[in-house]
Amino acid sequence: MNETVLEARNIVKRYGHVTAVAGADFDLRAGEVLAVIGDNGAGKSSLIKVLSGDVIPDAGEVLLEGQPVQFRSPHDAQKAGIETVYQDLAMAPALDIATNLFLGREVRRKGPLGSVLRMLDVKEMRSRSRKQMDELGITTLQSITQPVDSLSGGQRQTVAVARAAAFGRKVVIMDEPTAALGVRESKGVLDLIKRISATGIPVVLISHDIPAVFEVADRIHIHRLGRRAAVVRPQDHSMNEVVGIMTGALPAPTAQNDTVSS
Amino acid sequence: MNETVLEARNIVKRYGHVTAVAGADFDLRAGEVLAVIGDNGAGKSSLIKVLSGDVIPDAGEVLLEGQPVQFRSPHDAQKAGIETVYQDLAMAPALDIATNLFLGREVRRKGPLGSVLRMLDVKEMRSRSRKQMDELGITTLQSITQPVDSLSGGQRQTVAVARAAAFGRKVVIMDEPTAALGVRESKGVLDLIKRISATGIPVVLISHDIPAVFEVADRIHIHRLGRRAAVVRPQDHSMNEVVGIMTGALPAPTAQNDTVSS
Amino acid sequence: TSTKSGSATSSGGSGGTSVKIGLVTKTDSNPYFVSMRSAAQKEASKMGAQLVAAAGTADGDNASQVTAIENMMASGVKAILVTPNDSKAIVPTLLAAQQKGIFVAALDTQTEGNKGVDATWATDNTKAGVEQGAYVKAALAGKTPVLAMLDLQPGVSVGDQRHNGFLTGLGVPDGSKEIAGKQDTNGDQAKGQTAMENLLQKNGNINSVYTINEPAAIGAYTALKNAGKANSVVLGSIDGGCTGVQAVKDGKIAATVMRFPSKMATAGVDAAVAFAKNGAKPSVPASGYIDTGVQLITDKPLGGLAAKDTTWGLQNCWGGAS
Amino acid sequence: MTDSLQLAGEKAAAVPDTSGTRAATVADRFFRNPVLGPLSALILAVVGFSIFTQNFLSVDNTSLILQQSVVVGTLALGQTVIILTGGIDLANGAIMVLGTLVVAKLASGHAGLQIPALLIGFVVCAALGLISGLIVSRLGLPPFIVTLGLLTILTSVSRLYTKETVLVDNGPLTVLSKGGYLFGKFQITFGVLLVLVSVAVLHFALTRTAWGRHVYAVGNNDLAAKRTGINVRRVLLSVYVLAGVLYALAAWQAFGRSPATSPNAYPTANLDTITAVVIGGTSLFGGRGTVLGSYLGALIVLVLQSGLTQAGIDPLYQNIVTGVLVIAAVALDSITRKKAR
Amino acid sequence: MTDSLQLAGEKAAAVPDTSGTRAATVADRFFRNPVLGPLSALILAVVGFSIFTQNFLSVDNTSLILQQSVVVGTLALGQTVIILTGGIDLANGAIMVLGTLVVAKLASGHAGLQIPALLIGFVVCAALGLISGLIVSRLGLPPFIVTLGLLTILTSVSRLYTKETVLVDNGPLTVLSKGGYLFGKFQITFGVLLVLVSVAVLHFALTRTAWGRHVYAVGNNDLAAKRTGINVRRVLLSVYVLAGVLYALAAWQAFGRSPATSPNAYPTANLDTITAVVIGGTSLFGGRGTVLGSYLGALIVLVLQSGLTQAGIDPLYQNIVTGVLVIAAVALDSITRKKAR
Ligand SMILES: Nc1ncnc2c1ncn2[C@@H]1O[C@H](COP(=O)(O)OP(=O)(O)OP(=O)(O)O)[C@@H](O)[C@H]1O
Ligand SMILES: Nc1ncnc2c1ncn2[C@@H]1O[C@H](COP(=O)(O)OP(=O)(O)OP(=O)(O)O)[C@@H](O)[C@H]1O
Ligand SMILES: [Mg+2]
Ligand SMILES: [Mg+2]
Repeated sequence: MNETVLEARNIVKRYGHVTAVAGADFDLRAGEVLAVIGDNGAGKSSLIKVLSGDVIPDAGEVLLEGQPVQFRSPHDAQKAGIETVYQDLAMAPALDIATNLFLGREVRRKGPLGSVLRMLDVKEMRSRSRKQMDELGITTLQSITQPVDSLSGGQRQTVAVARAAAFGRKVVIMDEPTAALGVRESKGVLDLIKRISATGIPVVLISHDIPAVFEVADRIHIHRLGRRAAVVRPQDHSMNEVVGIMTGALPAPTAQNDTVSS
Repeated sequence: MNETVLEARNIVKRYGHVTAVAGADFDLRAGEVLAVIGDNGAGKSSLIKVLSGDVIPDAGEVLLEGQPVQFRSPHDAQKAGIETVYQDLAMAPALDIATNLFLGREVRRKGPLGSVLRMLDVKEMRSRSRKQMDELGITTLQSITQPVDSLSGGQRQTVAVARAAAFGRKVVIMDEPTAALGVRESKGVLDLIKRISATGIPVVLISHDIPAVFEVADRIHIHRLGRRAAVVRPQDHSMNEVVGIMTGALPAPTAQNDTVSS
Repeated sequence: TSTKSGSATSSGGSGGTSVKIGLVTKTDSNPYFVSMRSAAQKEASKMGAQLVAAAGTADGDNASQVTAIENMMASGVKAILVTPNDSKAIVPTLLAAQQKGIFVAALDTQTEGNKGVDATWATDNTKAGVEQGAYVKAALAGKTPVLAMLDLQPGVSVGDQRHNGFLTGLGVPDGSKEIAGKQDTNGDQAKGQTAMENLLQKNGNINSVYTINEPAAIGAYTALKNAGKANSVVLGSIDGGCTGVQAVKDGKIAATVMRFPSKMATAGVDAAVAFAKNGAKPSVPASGYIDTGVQLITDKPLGGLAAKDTTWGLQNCWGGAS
Repeated sequence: MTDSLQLAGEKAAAVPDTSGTRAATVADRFFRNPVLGPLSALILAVVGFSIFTQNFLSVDNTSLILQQSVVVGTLALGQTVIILTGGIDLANGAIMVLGTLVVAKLASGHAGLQIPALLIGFVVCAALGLISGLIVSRLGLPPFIVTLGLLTILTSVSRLYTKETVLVDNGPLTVLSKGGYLFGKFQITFGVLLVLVSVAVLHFALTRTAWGRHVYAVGNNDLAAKRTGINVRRVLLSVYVLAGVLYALAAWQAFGRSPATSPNAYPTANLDTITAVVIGGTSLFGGRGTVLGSYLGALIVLVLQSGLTQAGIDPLYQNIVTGVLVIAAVALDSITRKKAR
Repeated sequence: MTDSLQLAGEKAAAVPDTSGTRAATVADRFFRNPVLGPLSALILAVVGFSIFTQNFLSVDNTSLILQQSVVVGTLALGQTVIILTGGIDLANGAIMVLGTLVVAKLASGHAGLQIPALLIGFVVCAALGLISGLIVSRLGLPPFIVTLGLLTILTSVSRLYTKETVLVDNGPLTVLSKGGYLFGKFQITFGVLLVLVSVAVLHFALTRTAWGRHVYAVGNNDLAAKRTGINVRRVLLSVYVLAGVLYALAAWQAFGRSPATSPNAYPTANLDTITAVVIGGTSLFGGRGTVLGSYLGALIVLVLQSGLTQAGIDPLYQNIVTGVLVIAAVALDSITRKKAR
């Protein structure tokens, strides 16, 4: 299973005089877990915001299953089946967990209440949210009706992850999904990622946690100064090498199998 | 150097029916690095918010150098020399890096311009900010005048850390300061923490990064279900034991030297 | 005030060939002033003059009219007609205009002591109030009045003059117990209705109502009708707008006192043009102003009060037609 | 993420904890209910006036106040939905008034025309809502200026469209003034029923449908809303159009109150409705509030008016008291909120 | 963290990049300057009217418009500072008017009393600012309601204090109407100088002092401000008191415009100033904006008035045009902002 699902060529994104992405390439293959790593400010989030339609690039093209696509808003990307966990979690602070988890995909009541009055099945959404949070190892949650801005950092992040996991159809992108998570909770998310990719849906994982990356990633996209410096396989390189490439201490390996150096 | 600098007894904090802190104790000794670890939602942030005056506890007392203190606002705590990095970084999104870094402690111009017109020395503040960001290993920062909400996650976190480090006099509290940081940048912060404690200022480090904790911590405060489950020394325990205690898989060690079990 | 300095020296370079006349009304969208403007507009074009119109923001607000007058002087008008929002405060500005050799006339409302103007065409609002009061008194036919007063808003001269005039006409002093209650309506229909409803709740025996203008009266009528008191209560008003007169015709309002904005406008424009042509100024009677008069309108004339019927009223009313 | 809430000068109202004991939860529900503040303010006012004036609490007076609430109450609903998205509408009164004028003019003549005229009125108001909605959502201009501009424009347009007061004959247009008696005594008009139903329906739509949650989400954090895939523009548009429809409803209600309308009618509707909304506990920063609260807010103001009139206080002093009491009402609200945490 | 900005319906205006090339930076500075929008709107309006009317751009007219700007311009400064903290002031006109009345009454009689009277006026206005400041900062009530209440109260108080119009004699109180000529031709009054100085001073205080940054921080995210150790309450208080002082200044300016004052003066000052502030590019959600922009906003409105009057358009049509142009002005602003990114 090696066909490319999501691809980006030569993406450029500038903010005023700040160049966040400087001609970056990207490709993601069916069913794989692709880790994206890089220094702070390397341009990882900016790149995936382009892929998820949150940011419109100044140059470059995005291809979904070989077809060029123009996402004008996250809405477009979602319709195309791309689900994203943003680094600064996109949440409505005053609304509760269930509402945020199902925002944009609310569950309606069965029967006329739902179809005619378009009434929501709050019970259902709450119990499902509760289940998903438990699955992700959040044991400390005392009330499923808390507004998300009253959640602990990790709990809030888990809500965002659960949302993406629940609704991704073609691609799931996670921007540092375990940053605020504890040991057990992180493991929960990593397992989730494996489960998702096992179902054939590829996952893009942005992370600074190199050991975790080596644990789950099939390939590692090393991002540096707004570009893709290299793509490597965990089994071909040691963590130190990878970190070296990432920080620029080591040169990017060229001509290596499926590595694209820029 | 074993005298206690900051101490808390039996802190309780409820939000409606959610009990965030359930009778937690805490003590911090001069010049030490005290790590606070615990599951997501264990109550770590709530506890330190009490210590930093951001939250007023429903019960319990806080003692600074033996003297009971009532912080009614972070302002009070800061006057007492306690500097905090909050988990959801406290920043004015539209203001630039330098402004945020020096917010509340702006630098005035030399001479009458400063003393009479109370004019700010913007140049000075900018160059100092730039220096501090560099020191913390943020190499990707392209413009020091960016509003912080345009910074990358890691860059923003670094601003917050730099602020606390620069102004802490008695105690520095950091709530997951490396969560969004890359490998190199995290190292920068850990070194900073060591430097600070070396100057005799104790540091409280909340973190989910157990290896890092074992690297820098003199003692580890293990928080569980709103309480302090145990305080251990890294050299007495393995990481797995500590994680075991934290998650409740292992019982909290009792009667052990300076461990307070609740 | 200098007459000979004449229009030649008027400020800001004269605008075009035809004479430029400025009209500053109290507010822009009040029908009374809309019809005054259109009357002035008609007359001006008839006399081959150019009318520049502007308005203040609200009754009582001087600053907006000062600005308007300044802008007109800047645009080089030869004459300014103004309906003062603040009879006293506007005077210095008008004097300044006269200094520049501009002909100034007040319409509808006198300036204090008729200062700062070359002539005034106005209604005696007190007199208007008196006539309404007198009619209500007659209509009560000896019954002691239980009076509800729907006022304009505190501290606006027109409102106070009509209010006091009415009480004089009715023959009860302010603050006496015959007055069941007062409310401010800002001359607004909905507020008039709410006020009337609340007053009726306060005192069910109300048998006479003073209203500052016809919208307030129509609001009051609705309240009375809903309370089933439309016929048992005497409702008087002031203005002479066409809907007001129609309301009298329909028996909703017992009587109203008509004023004549278009008369004022026409006369004012004529005088302004005359002055621009040959510096002539109208002769002002001892009273200090030319009274364009008020006219009691009712279909049930009472107590020998000089009244005209609504047919006449509808021919001479303002607002609707213009 | 917390700043919008903080900006609104209020902490995130915590929410009942379903994991708590049943009783506790009920108590919570009660204390955390956002309507508690305005409700208690209203009750306090009513009690106060019933003590200090005769027949304030008479059935007549009560039903009267309800009747007085129909127009501003309905307008306030539209205002609330817009404010919930972080917007504001200064043109609501102007839109309604133009609506009444269009309807009255078209219907003048014979009653058969009234219903078509009314329908056209709804179209006009909805269209005007659509216009501000388009400018706000597409060009992203501040609603304050957009609606202020619309206000100035419409005031003149109405005046140019018709010079003077217009009357409508009895018929479908005035049917809302009719009604029946509850318990033989308590008069209730169709208008009152309609406004209560409107409140209920809107409350349902905002709290029990996806659309409602999206409205709150957009007001809460529209970037987040956009990122969760909500079509923010569409939501905004729907809100302004809905508001327009509600203003048309208010126009109909206005005929129920009085068959006469004029271009100068309801000059202070915008301020009155915003006041009601804020007294009702809705944040002007969007994202938090209830339509029920807004309606209670409208009632509070009317109760003060009626009560102070009956107390026979001079209008000048009435204003002073009103000012104080309005502030007090909101203070009460913020106190109950504090209690809730 | 981004939602308050997003709510304000505008993205965080990126800021010049000092690391860029010199030229580039200058260009940036220019394009990212928040005043660019209102400024170009103003210039466009002036150019437009100079083309379509005779003697609009005459020196007389220009200096006249500057004179007309002094009162609303000064009030708008106070309004801006309050709005920057996320507040709003509906009572500014009322405070100023009460100020003028107090001063005029006390000074009536002989000119020697004028200066003491003026000082007392400053105290009164500052005290009123203090009151709303205390209620807003201590009780945390929404500024909209607090100042609305204050407005209703003060309007009545003024009317109880004096029924009719009061005049002041020439003297220190009216000195702002005096002035000299630039280049022999261009008349400039002390009032105009004073308002320009006020703008400059306030601009300095907001952009170059710690206090100014704290004002922005509080408006931006008051929780964060609190956590960085800023005394949010004190900042809020200082802002409302400062606003009060500015309103007193406006009262003095008012005497420079006209020696007469009355309880009914400046009824729409609050709306006028908010309009100026918003046209000036300040966000009603706080945290972003400039006083310079607000003053330009005030000028824009006056230019429209003056120009349209001189064009000899009937007031009703004037309103329509004004409405359209005001929206256009703000649209221009948001376009230049977009350009800037
Ligand atoms: N809206 C913006 N305006 C200006 N500069 C921006 C904006 N967004 C991002 N940047 C800049 O672009 C660069 C890349 O940012 P980005 O968030 O993509 O980095 P990142 O790789 O995700 O870093 P991190 O690992 O810390 O999240 C940074 O230097 C950042 O300051
Ligand atoms: N304002 C609040 N309202 C209601 N519940 C709250 C509030 N703040 C915190 N809580 C709850 O208190 C508990 C402790 O939260 P806290 O943020 O202290 O956890 P934490 O140990 O910091 O977790 P993390 O490691 O994820 O940051 C959580 O269950 C959280 O949901
Ligand atoms: Mg990132
Ligand atoms: Mg935490």
